[in-house]
Amino acid sequence: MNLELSPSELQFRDEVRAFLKAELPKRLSDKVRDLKRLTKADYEEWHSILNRRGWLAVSWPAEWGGTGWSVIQRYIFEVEAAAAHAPRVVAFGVSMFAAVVLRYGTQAQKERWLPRILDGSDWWCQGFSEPGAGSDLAGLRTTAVRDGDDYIVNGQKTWTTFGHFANKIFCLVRTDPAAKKQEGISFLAIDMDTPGVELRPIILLDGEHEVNEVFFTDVRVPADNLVGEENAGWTYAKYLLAHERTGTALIGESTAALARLKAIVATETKAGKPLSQDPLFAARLARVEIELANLTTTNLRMLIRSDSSAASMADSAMLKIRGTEVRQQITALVREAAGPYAAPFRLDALEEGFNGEPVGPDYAAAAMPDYLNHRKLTIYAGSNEVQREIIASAALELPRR
Amino acid sequence: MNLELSPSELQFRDEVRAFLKAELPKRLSDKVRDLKRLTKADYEEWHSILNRRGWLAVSWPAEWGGTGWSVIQRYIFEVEAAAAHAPRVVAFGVSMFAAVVLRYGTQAQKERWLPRILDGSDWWCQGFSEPGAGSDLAGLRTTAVRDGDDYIVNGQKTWTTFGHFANKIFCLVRTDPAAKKQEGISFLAIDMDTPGVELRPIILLDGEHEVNEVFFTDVRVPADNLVGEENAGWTYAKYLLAHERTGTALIGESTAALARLKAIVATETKAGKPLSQDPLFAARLARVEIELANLTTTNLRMLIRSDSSAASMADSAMLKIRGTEVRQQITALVREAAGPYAAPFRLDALEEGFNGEPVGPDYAAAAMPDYLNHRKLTIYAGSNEVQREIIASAALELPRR
Amino acid sequence: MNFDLSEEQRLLADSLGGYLGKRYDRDAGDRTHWSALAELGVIGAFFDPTRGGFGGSAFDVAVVFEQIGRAVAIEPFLGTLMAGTAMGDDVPEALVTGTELFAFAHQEAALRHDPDTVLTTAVPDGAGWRLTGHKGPVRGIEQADHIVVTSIGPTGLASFLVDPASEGVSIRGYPMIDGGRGGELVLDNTPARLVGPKDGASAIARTLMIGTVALCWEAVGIMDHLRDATLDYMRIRTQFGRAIGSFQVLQHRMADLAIDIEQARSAAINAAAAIDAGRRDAARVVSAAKYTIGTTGTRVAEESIQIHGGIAMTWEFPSSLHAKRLIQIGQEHGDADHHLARFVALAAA
Amino acid sequence: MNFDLSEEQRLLADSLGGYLGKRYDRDAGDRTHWSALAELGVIGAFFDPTRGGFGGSAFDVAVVFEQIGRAVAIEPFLGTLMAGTAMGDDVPEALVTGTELFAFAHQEAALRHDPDTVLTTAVPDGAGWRLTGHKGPVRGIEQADHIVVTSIGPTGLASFLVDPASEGVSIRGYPMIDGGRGGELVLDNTPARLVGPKDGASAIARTLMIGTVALCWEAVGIMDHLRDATLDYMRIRTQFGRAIGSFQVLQHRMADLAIDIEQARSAAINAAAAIDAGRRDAARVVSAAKYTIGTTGTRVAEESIQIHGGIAMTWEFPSSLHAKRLIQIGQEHGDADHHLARFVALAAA
Repeated sequence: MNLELSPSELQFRDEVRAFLKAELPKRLSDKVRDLKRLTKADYEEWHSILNRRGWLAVSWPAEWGGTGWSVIQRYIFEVEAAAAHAPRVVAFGVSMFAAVVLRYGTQAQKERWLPRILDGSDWWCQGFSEPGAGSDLAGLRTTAVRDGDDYIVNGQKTWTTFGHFANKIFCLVRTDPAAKKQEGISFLAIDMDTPGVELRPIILLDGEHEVNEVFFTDVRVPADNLVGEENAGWTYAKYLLAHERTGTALIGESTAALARLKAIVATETKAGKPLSQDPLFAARLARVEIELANLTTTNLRMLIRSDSSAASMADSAMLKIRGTEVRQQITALVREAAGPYAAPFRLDALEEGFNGEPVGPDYAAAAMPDYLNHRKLTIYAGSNEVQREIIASAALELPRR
Repeated sequence: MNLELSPSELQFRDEVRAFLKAELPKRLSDKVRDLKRLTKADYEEWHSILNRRGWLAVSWPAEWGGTGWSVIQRYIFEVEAAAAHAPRVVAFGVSMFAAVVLRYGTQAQKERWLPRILDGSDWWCQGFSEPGAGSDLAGLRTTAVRDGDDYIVNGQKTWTTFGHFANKIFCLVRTDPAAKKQEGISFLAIDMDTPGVELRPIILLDGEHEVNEVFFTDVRVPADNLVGEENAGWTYAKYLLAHERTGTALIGESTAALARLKAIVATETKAGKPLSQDPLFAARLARVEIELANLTTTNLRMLIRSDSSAASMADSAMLKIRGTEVRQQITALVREAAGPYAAPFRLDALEEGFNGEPVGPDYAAAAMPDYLNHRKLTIYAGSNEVQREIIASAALELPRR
Repeated sequence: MNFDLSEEQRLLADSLGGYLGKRYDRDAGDRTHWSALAELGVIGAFFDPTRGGFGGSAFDVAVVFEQIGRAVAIEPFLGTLMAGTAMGDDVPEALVTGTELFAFAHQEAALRHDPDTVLTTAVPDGAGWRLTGHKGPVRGIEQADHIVVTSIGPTGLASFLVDPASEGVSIRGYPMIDGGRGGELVLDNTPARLVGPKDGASAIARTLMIGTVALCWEAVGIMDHLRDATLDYMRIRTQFGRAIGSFQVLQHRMADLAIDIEQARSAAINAAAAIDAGRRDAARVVSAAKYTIGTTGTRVAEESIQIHGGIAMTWEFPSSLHAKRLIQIGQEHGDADHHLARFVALAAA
Repeated sequence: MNFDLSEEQRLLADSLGGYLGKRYDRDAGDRTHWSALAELGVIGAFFDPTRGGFGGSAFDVAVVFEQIGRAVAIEPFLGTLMAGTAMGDDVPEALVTGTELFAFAHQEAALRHDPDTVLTTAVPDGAGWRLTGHKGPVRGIEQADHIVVTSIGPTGLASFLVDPASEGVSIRGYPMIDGGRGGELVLDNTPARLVGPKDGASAIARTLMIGTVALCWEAVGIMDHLRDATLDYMRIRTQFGRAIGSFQVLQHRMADLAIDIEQARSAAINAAAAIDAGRRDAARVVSAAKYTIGTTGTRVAEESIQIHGGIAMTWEFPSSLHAKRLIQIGQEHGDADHHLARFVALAAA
């Protein structure tokens, strides 16, 4: 056993670092570092830079323009990109939708959709959750009724992240209302500009417009937008959720956020000394740092075993739970560091090019919004409660009843 | 609102203090303070002293020799007695069995049993739990079959505390095997010296003989040992468990144990300073101290409202959960204070009159056994999981399904 | 020993609760609600009869702030309480009647984690004083007709009254995450009048103590609201074909939370009782309460968001302000770490 | 990066696990098991070939102690590892072959919370030394043929070899709560021989580090056992007409515990890897691991007792020794508080 990178992995890391140094625009990394709000154009710019280098589709096979990287390479890239304050790669098209199309789509669908993801022609969003179907995703009620060569879609999706940036949405829809819950669901791709699709913004508790409701009223969708078989969509959704684990534990993001937190509390003071030297704060900081160091290794162990064996749902669930907990704890410590200055609510200060005088320390404006926004981590993508159910049945093999 | 004792309560407290100072034998209080193991004779001695003063039966009506105290008086007595290191009053006879007899027993039963509890002629123990019925108490299987003027009892009880000191046992037995779980249970008093009753010790993980198994083989019990109505025993058991709340939160015991812990860590050192000044240990000690101070008030609030309204099962459950958690945390901090010297396992040092040289600090021999022994608190008398169920249904009114 | 409210306290709680629940509009933006609340006796409850009020005990303050918490009302209750307390016998009638608004400027911009320390200086200037310093965030500073500012003068800490229109006063306002507005107050050789008792430092310590107890009770009111709102939601929201409140795991978490909330109320009772009884360890008991409120409050807010799920992540979520306010209370007037360390330090003293 | 055991390590783990699981009897009371274990290569794994072994990496030690943990074996593994490591090139063949028993006496009776500090003194006496001090508790002290004692000499900390039969040695033995025996060692001007590398302090620091990592891996083995035993019990024990393992609340608690145990294993991997890679921050990584083991271990032990219920309270409970040993490991070689503070202090360095 050893945790050292091999010479070839070290070389790869240096390559990644050199790329980031040369190609990541300072304007973007400054915004990410300072937790400013990114625009659609910001994400597109970064996607396009990655695509030029051939590094956008880290989990696709090389024949479709993917990197063909090992999980360790993907992990190295994730950590280095986060450390350099690169914008996140928005996952909905390049990792989520593409994973399902690559595995279950027809050749024609691959040719039709995959290149447009890479070159930025399509921005995909996800239509899974519904107002009545959150943790109980299979309880969804949006229907798609076959009518000649089309489906007619009616219903409502919610929590659609970046729906206002997207021109395409992949949805779970109910195609057999008589079947048992999980068995009547299909996986359908829909153009957002089809008549009858309506998008309404949801403002989050931190004041940000990030997610949306999407309404479907008699929306006519060509049947060749169906991915895989009719009524088999639940299988594809499960595949999608378990498929992409490199990022589940949020190691890159948390590592970068922890470094930022440490810089903050080295200058923030209490009783004339750095807050980082207050014994109780230092202990809480250390606990998170240790938990993250442990999780980094847990993540690698699980990634490597997934490389050589079937991906385990329970491993993903463990990484999701602890990864989101650690990430949230870091945002909470930043909020605490800001103390009374977490209260002023200055959305303008989170925009690029804000020139006003900061209120309190410069990190303070983002502290509370960032903390509040990250409460979503333990709720979405299968709440942590649902993840514990998965662990109990899949790993611990505890009886249902 | 105020938390001050009234003049009459203050006078009562002084009376209690004076009594304890005059009447509590130093030999006993030394043993209790040093966590030595008490013998049957020790308990009997203290019961008899209390009885002489008329203070043994704190919850009985005066006509049967009880004190007639208010809940505040009972609370004051509990705290003062614990602070003075008085032995606990063993509850099985004087508070548990007596409560049921006083409420549901016949006049003849009261006359037959109550005086003998006060004068020490009878030592009662409890036969509720069975190997297959722990948290699920109503799952008990010991049977009592009517045969003329007798019942014939067969089955097994377990976790019978001080069964080896007792000459009587009150049992829950199944008298109607056809009825629904809770509905076929009766409350039966049994002489331990009846043929067919057999007692076997259980040694606890700290090496102590405190609990027992009790086996019943064709034990013939006179039918007038039945308390209340046949098949109504579950009601009496619930009454018994909810009835006596003054001590549920263990305030007296925990307050005395916390004082002892503070004395220990004022002398135990780390890096040349008292352990009590180590910032992390001090913080953990402070958290327990604050929790206990809060609980003291929670306890009083709930006691006073139970005085004026029907006792709430949920209040009892809350006091049981938090009280046992606090008590356990104190034992854990003592164990941690002993550090490496919690490891030597010296049962001899827990006996009265041990004259050997101590190993490590003088409190160390009891530290680990006391910690281990107190793990029972969250398991017995309705595990804390069962208590949370009670809160969820009784106080939070959450749906069953 | 007595855990009942007095008849007057119960009446005040009822009428205040009724007003805030039914007639109050947090977005009114003028002084109509403040006048109405003053008439209900909210401000009068903060002060004893010698100062124009009819209350003045810590439990009188508690009764008011518990109701404020339930409604997350944003009127200048805390500034009024603290400004008035700091001024002692100098408290003006216009404060007690609610006809003029007061802010209390104590927290310093540079000392975010030292709630008891002040750098602002006061130098004598003829019959008056001149103040220089930077206070922030100060709640209600833009609306205030008068500002009570804590400063270090030649004889130590004291309170000073500042007219916001004076020279050398600059105020920069902003909205607050938990509702209402606050601002930065910069004083540059600003004229001021010394107010309050001769021993300014003890008066300010008392003021901070009663202000902290007020925050604790505000938090108690918020926690009760969040518990009840979460339980209500658990009874109606269904997932997997059943009410989420029927899931054992959520039941047990809510049971533990309910105990924590009872304990937090007890902590707040202890603090108010210690002040009213003039106990020598009152400061330590207040720190115990603020520590308890800080840790429990954050847990209550986070659990109520988690159990509500996605809906709690939205701006529209009816309890959103409760959750934000509760979290922020945890890190004002010293956070849980601060008060835990203070509890330890005061034991040694 | 590689998380696989070597072929040799896997074989050793298998044969050791098999032996401890099937043939080992903790109450044998003689040296037959020790000889057999030595023949399996258990001691050889602790040392590199220059010292008569075939291993010597931290992961070789880890493999052995994980199996020891599963079986809560009480043979003098740790004393042998630490005594041998402290002696460096002086390690005697009789130690590596298991023909003679060694104890490592470092922890001092008066310094229960300072695992790195020593008061025992060594003064020169002709070609040898004389030691005076009080060590305790020392595991396996009664059985030891030789004792390696850490002491402060004129040039600082160093290791000394003591013959238990020498003058001025007094030993008081006792059973340990977690199995096996230990004792107090009092040295009064006892003759001794200096052993180990010239820089005794670094050798001892290395010894404490590897000993701590060994404890961490022992804990990992115990935790795996307790998790599995608890899960097994949850599948068969019924209450309220169903397996207790079907109760959601216990399922979620076990899920969290399972994550904690994965994290504890990762912490132990990090520590061993840091030592083997000669990382400069190895001591800090070891403290992170011991902190993790300390907190998680106690939780695992307490939860396994709670979920087993009454049966876990008995002397006969098959996992009782596992639980006790795990809790005690948490407070040996420095408890969780100690290592958390050390982790913080070493960051600053």
